[in-house]
Amino acid sequence: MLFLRRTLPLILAFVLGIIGIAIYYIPHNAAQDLENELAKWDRIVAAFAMLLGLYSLMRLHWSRVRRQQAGWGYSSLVFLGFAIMFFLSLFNNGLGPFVAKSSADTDPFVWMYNNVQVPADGTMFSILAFFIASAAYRTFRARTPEAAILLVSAMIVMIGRVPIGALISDWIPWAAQWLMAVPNLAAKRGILLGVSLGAVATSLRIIFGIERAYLGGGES
Amino acid sequence: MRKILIGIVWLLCVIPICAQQPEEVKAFDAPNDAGGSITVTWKRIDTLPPGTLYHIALSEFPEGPFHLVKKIASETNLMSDAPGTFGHGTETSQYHFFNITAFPDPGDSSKTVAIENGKTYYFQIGTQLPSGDLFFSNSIPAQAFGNLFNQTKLNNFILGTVFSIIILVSIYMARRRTLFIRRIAGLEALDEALGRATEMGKPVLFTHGLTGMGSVSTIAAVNILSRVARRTAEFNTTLRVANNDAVVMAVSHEVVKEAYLNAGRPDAYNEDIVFMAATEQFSYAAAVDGMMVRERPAANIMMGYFFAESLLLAETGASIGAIQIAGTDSYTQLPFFITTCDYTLMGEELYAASAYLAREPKLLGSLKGQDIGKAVVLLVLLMGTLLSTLGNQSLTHLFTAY
Amino acid sequence: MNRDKLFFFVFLCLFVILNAYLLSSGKLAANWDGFGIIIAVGITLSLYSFLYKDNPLFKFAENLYVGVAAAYTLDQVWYTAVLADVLNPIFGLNDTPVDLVRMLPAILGLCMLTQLASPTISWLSRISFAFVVGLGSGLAIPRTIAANLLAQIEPSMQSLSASAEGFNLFVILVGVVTVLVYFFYSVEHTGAVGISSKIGIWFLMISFGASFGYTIMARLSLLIGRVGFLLQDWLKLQLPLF
Amino acid sequence: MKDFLLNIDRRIIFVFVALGVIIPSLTEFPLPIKPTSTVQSIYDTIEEIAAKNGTVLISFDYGPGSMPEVQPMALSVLRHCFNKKVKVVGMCLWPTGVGLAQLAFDTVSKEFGAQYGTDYVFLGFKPGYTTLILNMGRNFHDAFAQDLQGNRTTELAVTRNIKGLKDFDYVLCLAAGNTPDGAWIPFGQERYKFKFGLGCTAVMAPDQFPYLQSGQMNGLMGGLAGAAEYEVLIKTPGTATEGMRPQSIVHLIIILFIILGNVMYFLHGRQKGGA
Repeated sequence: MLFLRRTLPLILAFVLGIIGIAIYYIPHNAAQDLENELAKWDRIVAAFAMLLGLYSLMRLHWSRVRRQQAGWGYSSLVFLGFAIMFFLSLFNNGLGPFVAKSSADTDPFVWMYNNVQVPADGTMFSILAFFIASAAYRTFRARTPEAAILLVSAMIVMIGRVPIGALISDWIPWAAQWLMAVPNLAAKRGILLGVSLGAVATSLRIIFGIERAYLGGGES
Repeated sequence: MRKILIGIVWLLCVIPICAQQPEEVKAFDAPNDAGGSITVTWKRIDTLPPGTLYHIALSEFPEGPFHLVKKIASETNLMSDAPGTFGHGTETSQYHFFNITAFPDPGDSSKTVAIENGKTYYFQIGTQLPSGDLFFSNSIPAQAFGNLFNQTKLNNFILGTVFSIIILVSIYMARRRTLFIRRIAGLEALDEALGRATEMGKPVLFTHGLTGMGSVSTIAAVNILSRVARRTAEFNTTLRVANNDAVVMAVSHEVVKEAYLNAGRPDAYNEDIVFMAATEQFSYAAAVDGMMVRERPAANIMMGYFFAESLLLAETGASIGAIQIAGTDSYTQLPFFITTCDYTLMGEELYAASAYLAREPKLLGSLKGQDIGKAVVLLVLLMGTLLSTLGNQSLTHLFTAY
Repeated sequence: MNRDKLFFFVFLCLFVILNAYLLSSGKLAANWDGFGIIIAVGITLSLYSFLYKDNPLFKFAENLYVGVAAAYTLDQVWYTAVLADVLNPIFGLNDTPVDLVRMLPAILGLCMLTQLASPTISWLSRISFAFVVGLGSGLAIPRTIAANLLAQIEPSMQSLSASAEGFNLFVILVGVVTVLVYFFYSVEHTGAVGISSKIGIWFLMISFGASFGYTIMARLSLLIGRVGFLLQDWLKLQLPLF
Repeated sequence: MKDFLLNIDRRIIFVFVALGVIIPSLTEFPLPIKPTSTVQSIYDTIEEIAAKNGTVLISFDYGPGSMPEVQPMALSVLRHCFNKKVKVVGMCLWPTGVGLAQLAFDTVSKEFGAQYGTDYVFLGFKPGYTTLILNMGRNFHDAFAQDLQGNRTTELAVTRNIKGLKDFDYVLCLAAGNTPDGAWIPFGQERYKFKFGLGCTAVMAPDQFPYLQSGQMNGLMGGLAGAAEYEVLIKTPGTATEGMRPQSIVHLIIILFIILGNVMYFLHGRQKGGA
């Protein structure tokens, strides 16, 4: 049993990892067809992974409703929203769930998307505009020389990237563009090189079974 | 005399023909592909008048008929245009090349027929002068087949192999002996903040990011939490750990409990230290903010992967005058932490701090291996620029992704 | 607490009165479109009430949205992946040619769902995770090297010259190198290493400043978008007013 | 006075921001919008493609959370393409982008009378992210056998002759997340070397400059400002151009806040430790 539960997944990850690397260097049709087939499989498993994510989200709220934890009433609203939308999705503008999605703009599903999801998602992050302004006044401080450089660079970019910068002086947009395309580029490339080396190292640890966190279940 | 004159006239006629007929024509399977393509190459002729065209012709039989595949201008398609396949040698500017993947259907000229693998085709290159005269080379046979290694990716393969070996060896080494890691200034700042909270007799607040236990950032955050809990247990300072994920909360419970046990203060541990603030992003931020305003912690420690809530947390923390130490590998949120916190662990520093504290070989070894990788990249960049400035592009070419 | 309730009540009354006016004056159509706009405005304003303080209206809109968004994603996964790529080819629905090989990845996918089942079968999910994570890691390594290492190293190895362009290339080189030195953990940051890591921090700070400015710009753009919706789509103002 | 200024309620600052957005939205004053070179090159590429009657792939990888920033780009690019008879294929790597993409196609196709199937095709969302791009590169008709409405891609005029990613003359990604650097560049552009352009949220824009300089990306529209520049290029002002007025004013307000806050910090607040 331990073989099936632990060794088999590790072997599978190793074999698929090595195949994934190798087929990159092999232009032969056999390798490329294998890559295409594996990628197709991955897409299908990924679809189930998305279902898993949705299921665990709903389960979290369900457990709160069931145990009547603090704020469980709000969790039941999640089910209300989900239930309405889910029903409309199955309804599919009268076509049912086993044919391709309706693309009619009179579909009530589209109405829900446009009038609930779009305003809610769009508003959520715009709230931060207010908090940024408040933080700008109360907390964005040049506590250290480094923070001072950061703030000056931010102010040049902010003013240089909107038309009013060009009204004040042509140098401001020029300076903003230079900051973006030279020092900013340099730092971002440095970070990118470091992060990419880290990403390759993490992938290697997974393939060689050194990193097993993805298997879950208390193994490190 | 007459014979000599005839000879001269004959020579005058033949020499241009010889000079204008493509030479050194070669046809072979196009390298680095799955087949279905044949490359023809031939020597560049410098003396051609402007407007000359090359004809590339193909036949399925040695005796013909030959079908015109393409006409190209005589200045184009030099081997030096495709350094990935032909390299950067000086001679590449002296040869033309062309890849043939299909030819016009002899039965229906509006359609094309693809080159098949394993079948012999015959090729001719012709020079068409502006006057309309056409001079063809001899015909050359070739077959297409699938290749087993993409030579243009050789540098990628070598770099990948070498780096993999470095990482794996470093992890192996880290299991045998301790590896040196530089002092992480953020950890000292952390101790200072905990010290000050103790002096003031106020609590310490620890917040995780929003990601679950599967993320490297959260694992690093938990390692740091272990250190924080140990210190607060020793100093007898109140600790509060805010959570938004049930699994992370369960792990945090264990980690804090163990830290209190190791510090010899199991009595000081209670279940209220680690609590669930809220599960949704903004409600979580609002709940933690509310708690900060009520309990006024002296130190506010934020570690892990943060999203937009970082600003809400750090702003409130700063407004209550707490010492704030943050650490995140979320580069979009880093600027907000840098301007609102007293010390910030930036990007990989979070992992390094965690590796430093946890002393786990796989993390330390990996970090060490990546350092070697960075050192190599750094040297290559400096050497490459120097050589390139001196006029030698060889190192730059070695690192070109084709 | 009383003051909060008062605010809530006034807010609600204003919202009702305004909509009544808009509907009666014909600015908002009395059909699903007009009703949709009222719902959207209600959600927008409820979420903005967070600016006053965290409150039930905010939580109402937030949780409703979480449910709707989850079902929307489920809808997309169902129609374009589960139906089109799994059920159609396996059962030959909707005139799709039958392809039974698709059963294998579908079984792998179903195994993934066992993660939430009882521990006796939940180990099956590990096989699916091993497939996805192992293959993903393998595919990523050579491509990361090509796109993020080689392709990024090569443009920083150009010949320098005494021109504006050469100067910029030089600054970029200095920046890349010093930032790499900053993220170097094997040596203590003293002496020459200390100086270069300090320069690296300056480069990082300029770039974080750029990100900071751009992030502020992004959040404000979202607010402008929402305010535009409230002014034009709801209140039907003809802009510019003056 | 000093204490009042230091401890001002954040809700008062919120009012400033709200007014800073609302008042400039209601008024009109001219502002010069000059397209930057990175936006211009996306425009130029589409002009080139129009000249050879080519096809563009647009990937709508964003959701309603970034709609005000990215949707104007989608509208402008579609207007440009339909006006110049460039064929467009749309798709999504994010599930939440489908409704917005559909909305953009519906709006602009009506304006220009573009026909579904012969002028544009919308494929919708599919999971997989990186592996979807691998499949599209190798065999487009296999990866997307049907469009969103269930039509066969082998039968639609726009997609009939597309065998793989390399058959697109341009791939334009409109993104609010890591799809360009996490998926399109390493899994698509790296192998097929197609021309790749990006329109993205302002949050992402600074991170893209290394890819611009290395040529892995040939153009970049960043945030509402980038969208406004594209609107100027196609001479059709829209919400992004209008948005530049409040955007400019609120930027000034925030910069003033930062300066004011820091002046007070250095004059009075510094000894208080923290804020």
